[in-house]
Amino acid sequence: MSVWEYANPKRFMQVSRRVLPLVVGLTVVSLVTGLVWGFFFTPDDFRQGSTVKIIFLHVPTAMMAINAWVMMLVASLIWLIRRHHVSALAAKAAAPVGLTFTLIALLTGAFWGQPMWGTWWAWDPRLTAFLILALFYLGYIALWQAVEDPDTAADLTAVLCMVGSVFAVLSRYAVKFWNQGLHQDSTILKVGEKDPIDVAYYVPLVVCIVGFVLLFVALVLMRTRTEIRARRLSALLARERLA
Amino acid sequence: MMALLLRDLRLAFRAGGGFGLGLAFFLLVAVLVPLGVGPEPATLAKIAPGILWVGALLACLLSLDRIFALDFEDGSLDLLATSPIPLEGVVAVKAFAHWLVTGLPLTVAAPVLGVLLNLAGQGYLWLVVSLAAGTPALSVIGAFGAALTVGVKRGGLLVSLLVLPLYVPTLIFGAEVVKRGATGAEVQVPLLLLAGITAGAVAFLPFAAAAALRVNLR
Amino acid sequence: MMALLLRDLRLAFRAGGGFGLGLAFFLLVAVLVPLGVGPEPATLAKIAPGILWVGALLACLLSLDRIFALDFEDGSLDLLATSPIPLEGVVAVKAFAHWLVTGLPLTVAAPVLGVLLNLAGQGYLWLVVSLAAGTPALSVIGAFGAALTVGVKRGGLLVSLLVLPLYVPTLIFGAEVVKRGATGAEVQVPLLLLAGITAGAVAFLPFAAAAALRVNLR
Amino acid sequence: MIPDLGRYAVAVLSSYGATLALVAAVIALTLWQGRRVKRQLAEVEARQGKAKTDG
Amino acid sequence: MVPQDFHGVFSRGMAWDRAGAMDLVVDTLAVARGGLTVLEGVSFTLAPGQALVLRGPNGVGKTTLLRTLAGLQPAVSGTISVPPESLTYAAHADGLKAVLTVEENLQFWAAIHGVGGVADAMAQMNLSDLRARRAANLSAGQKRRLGLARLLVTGRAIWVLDEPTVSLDAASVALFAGVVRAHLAGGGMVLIATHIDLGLDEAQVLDLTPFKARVAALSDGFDEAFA
Amino acid sequence: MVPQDFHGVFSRGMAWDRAGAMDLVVDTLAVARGGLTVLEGVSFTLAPGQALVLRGPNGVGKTTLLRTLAGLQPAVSGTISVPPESLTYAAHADGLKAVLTVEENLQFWAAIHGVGGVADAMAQMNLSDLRARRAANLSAGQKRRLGLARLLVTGRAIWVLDEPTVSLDAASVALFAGVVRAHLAGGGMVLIATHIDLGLDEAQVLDLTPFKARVAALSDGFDEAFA
Ligand code: HEM
Ligand SMILES: Nc1ncnc2c1ncn2[C@@H]1O[C@H](COP(=O)(O)OP(=O)(O)OP(=O)(O)O)[C@@H](O)[C@H]1O
Ligand SMILES: Nc1ncnc2c1ncn2[C@@H]1O[C@H](COP(=O)(O)OP(=O)(O)OP(=O)(O)O)[C@@H](O)[C@H]1O
Ligand SMILES: [Mg+2]
Ligand SMILES: [Mg+2]
Repeated sequence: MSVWEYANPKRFMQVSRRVLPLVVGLTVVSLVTGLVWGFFFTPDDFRQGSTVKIIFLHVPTAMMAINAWVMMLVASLIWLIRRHHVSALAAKAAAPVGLTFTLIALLTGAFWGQPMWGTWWAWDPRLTAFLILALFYLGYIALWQAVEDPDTAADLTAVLCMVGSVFAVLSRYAVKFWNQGLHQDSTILKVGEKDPIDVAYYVPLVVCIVGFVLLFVALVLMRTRTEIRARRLSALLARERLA
Repeated sequence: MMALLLRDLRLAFRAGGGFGLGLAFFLLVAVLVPLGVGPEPATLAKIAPGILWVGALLACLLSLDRIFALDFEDGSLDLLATSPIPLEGVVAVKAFAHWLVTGLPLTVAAPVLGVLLNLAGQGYLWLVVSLAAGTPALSVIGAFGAALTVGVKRGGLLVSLLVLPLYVPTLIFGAEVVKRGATGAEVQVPLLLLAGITAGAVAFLPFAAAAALRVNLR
Repeated sequence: MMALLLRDLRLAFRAGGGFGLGLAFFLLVAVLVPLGVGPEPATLAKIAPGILWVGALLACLLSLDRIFALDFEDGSLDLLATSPIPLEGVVAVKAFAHWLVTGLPLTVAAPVLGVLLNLAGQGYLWLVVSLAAGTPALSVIGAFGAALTVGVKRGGLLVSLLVLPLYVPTLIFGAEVVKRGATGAEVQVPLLLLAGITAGAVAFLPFAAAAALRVNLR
Repeated sequence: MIPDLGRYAVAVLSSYGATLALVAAVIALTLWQGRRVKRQLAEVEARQGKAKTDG
Repeated sequence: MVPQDFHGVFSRGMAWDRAGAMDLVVDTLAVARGGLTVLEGVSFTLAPGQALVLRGPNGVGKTTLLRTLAGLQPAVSGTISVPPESLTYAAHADGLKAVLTVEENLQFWAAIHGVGGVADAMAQMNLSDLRARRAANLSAGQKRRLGLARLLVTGRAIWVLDEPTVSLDAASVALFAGVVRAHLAGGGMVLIATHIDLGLDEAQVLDLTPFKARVAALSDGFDEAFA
Repeated sequence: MVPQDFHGVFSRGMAWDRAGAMDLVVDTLAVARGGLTVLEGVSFTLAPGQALVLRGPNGVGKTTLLRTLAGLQPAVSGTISVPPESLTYAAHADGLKAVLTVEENLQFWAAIHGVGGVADAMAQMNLSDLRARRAANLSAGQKRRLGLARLLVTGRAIWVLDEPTVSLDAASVALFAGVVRAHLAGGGMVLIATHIDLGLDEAQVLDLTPFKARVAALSDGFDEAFA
């Protein structure tokens, strides 16, 4: 049996129904653990004071915002090449979740930036590229909404997602080149290097990252199930009218 | 293909065809911004490169829906799709016609508007050069956006939303060329990058746009 | 008339109706300008009031062609003209619907975009107040422009050209209110003038617009 | 109960508040849409005398 | 063009004699399109319960005449006498909104004219099954039926119809003829420009060919260019 | 939908068998609109010199079938075999540019297809007098004649026409029938969807009503939603 079997809507509904409670349970456990740990049981940083607590929100959502787009890109390619409806609908389902994570990262970053950098917003390369990503999400969602026929919309948004990804990467280099930034580079993934982040933050941060990943998976599964049902609903209604 | 180019140009020059409107919009932006921002020469000189590029970009943007929408509505696009010309060729020709009608006049007229915004001395040359190198990319990217939204009635704003993020790299490098040029700094790197974007967009986007058109004609 | 208002709002909220697109465009301008101009906070703070007003104005402008053109193309306007509702009422209702769909959301969202442009502390309040007082004028003036060009296919750019000069006083006083507000100066005079423009436009322009529509339907 | 956040209380609390609000909003939207579509589908299936599918 | 009423710029510029009987009376009317008079000397009277079919080859000026009667453009000369607010016009463009459903489209026009009867109108034009379908998803003929159903919710007595049966199949044409007959029986009046046979035998027929305007030989002088 | 050729996204996604005889062969074709199959099991063959008239009530799927044959949308199943680049389509929308003259409009399509004969086409469709008139200033029927004249300058053998005689008067319909006969005599093929009688007695007639897709009983399971 190939993996593509799971792209069959019926099969997907069956499997996802069984998997979903598990995913939801794990999500709740890890998110609650991570956030409670992060909020209540971490010490203040000697430089940043209590604002370090924002890291447990900001970093996971910022990562997931980017990963969600990557997932949409993969799903779009699968739709274009293999014509699996589930994968087109999964891309559609992921976009609002990705946009929400993008907004959370923007907001928490702004709340963090006010005490740390003395400004809500700066035109730093990373921040700017991230804002542009938010625009791509908006355009993508707007295109899904504007086109009526579902297959047409799936094709068009898939093409947009592909082209958009190229330009998203380009934008990132463009803004980097345009201004050197305030925002730090990757640090968390460099455990063992000279200035690693303290374990007291590292462990709850990892729990939070896992929690947000699971939250994303759970929401996308639920939303994909809804999209599939909506397609069946419109098919049934259409047949009813024809009869 | 030549016939298509000539027809598009002819349509643009006939009454209501929109030639010169892009230019007029560009002029209006250059006039409105000082009205909104205030007249201090130093401030204006500082923001001139950016505003001129943003103005050129918006002027391009506003004429995008003419690229395919009219032909879609009156059925010409169906007929072109069943004609001997490949749809990729149709897209390329129409993007080129759009550039001739919008980008080229903007490039030529830009120095005059630079005066309104108090652009610094050496900036004028680089303004023209950067627009010449960058506006073709604006037309091609715009044609792609127009192809995506051709089925959507009065999709003007939707096109803007889809296309503007794609315009960002072109804008940044274009404005950077002018900014550096105006202060006498080295312009080679951003200019090469700008040319690279244009080359890439012209080479690949017609295919994506033709794909989108086919989906929309279905 | 209520039925017309409800229908216009419903059309705006249905797929492809364009609600929220004006907002998105406003956001895009607020993002593009810093990208073009460069990131220095002091420069941005200085131009913020002007750019925010120019952005709001362009966002209004781009949605103007939806006011009458769709109804003209599908023949609804002919039918409305022979209906019991006076054409002046049709214009007023449609301008109001346009404001609800464009001007109102812009006003509400403007403070957030002020952050991107580094608007100074007290400016936020006056930004909202000036937009609330000025955007109705933008919609009514825009409806007049749209009525003038309703016969022109894809007349988007032409409308811009006609309407932008009419927008100038609104822009100047609106931006002035924000500028003074941001620096803590007295705002009463420009604010009153702004309100005066709005009142005048709302009182008289529907008649002019209805006249233009009649000519175009002929 | 709430730990002492010092002078950054506003930043930290509003971050958590905003995050929770936005997360709650997507979850609510997802559940609401899910329920609505599920209910409509059940209605139509019942009307058409179809075996109730669920997946 | 008579210099009257600002030529229809600041008000509906019809040379209508608003007072008058219930009849539609057209007297030595001349109509123009694109600055050229296309028909002249057209006269007829339509009394309640009567139908008139306008015929004539392509380009003779049927559409122009109907638009003039509907008050959408001014007459060159002659008079039109019509009871106020009693006329409705249906042209090629149906005025349908693609994103609204069949029912919503009709409800809107019913509300505008302050009358009801949407369900009845849908039943008469055989649209009840399609009531929840969006207009975008109708076939050409179904759209046309919806456009004609609009007439029934205007509550107006005089219907002015420009090629109403375009893209209708034979069954729908018969259905429409039935609707027209019912309207006439209720004291309505119908004016139809068409090229095909509608099966409305009771209707009078007016061929417009004889009224074609002679092309006025432009002599010297510029005044004629400003008719 | 067969996963072939990127489903018409990256190339014209027709299940066309491009090699083949000069005939147009349609075999057990099923076509869909809005995700629903509207017609199925349609088969016919059209040889040079033959005409086929498609009939059927409003909404049966004539337009959908013709668009599929023209390659503008993919077939659900079945095959269409047509010689490459030999087909041209004329729909309700004429593809005319309002600001170009009659002659310029035709010249454009002639140039696109690399053939001449504009003057001849205008003469055949009785447009010579209107050659310098802009398309915006034509009446509905004159526009239609111009749209049909375009067929003559494509040089294509197979004409696929959707209600070609809408708004034409009787004389123009006869004129058009003559043009179709001449095309057939020259070895062309014509496929016409229409509700009215064109006077083309030699044409075969295919009523599409029997091919209406049975409403597939959706059982349980979600796969049917993605037919
Ligand atoms: C509006 C403002 C901000 C935005 C839009 C933003 C955006 C981002 C993005 C896009 C990432 C990258 C995630 C990834 O690559 O996977 C990130 C990571 C991060 N941000 Fe921010 N950020 C903002 C403000 C801040 C502030 C004020 C701080 C702290 C002083 C901060 C600290 C971090 C840290 C520690 C990371 C993790 C870096 C890593 O190891 O990958 N951010 N942020
Ligand atoms: N702007 C214009 N300038 C000059 N002549 C015009 C203009 N517009 C239309 N005409 C001509 O006016 C005449 C009347 O047109 P009209 O549309 O009223 O004809 P019609 O009787 O409705 O024809 P059809 O049956 O084809 O619809 C036509 O001969 C047309 O060519
Ligand atoms: N998006 C859609 N979703 C569902 N059904 C649709 C959609 N679009 C059209 N239909 C239906 O598909 C059917 C076929 O339409 P089509 O236009 O092919 O009919 P037609 O035979 O050309 O009719 P006409 O003679 O009225 O032109 C119609 O019943 C129509 O209502
Ligand atoms: Mg006519
Ligand atoms: Mg049809």
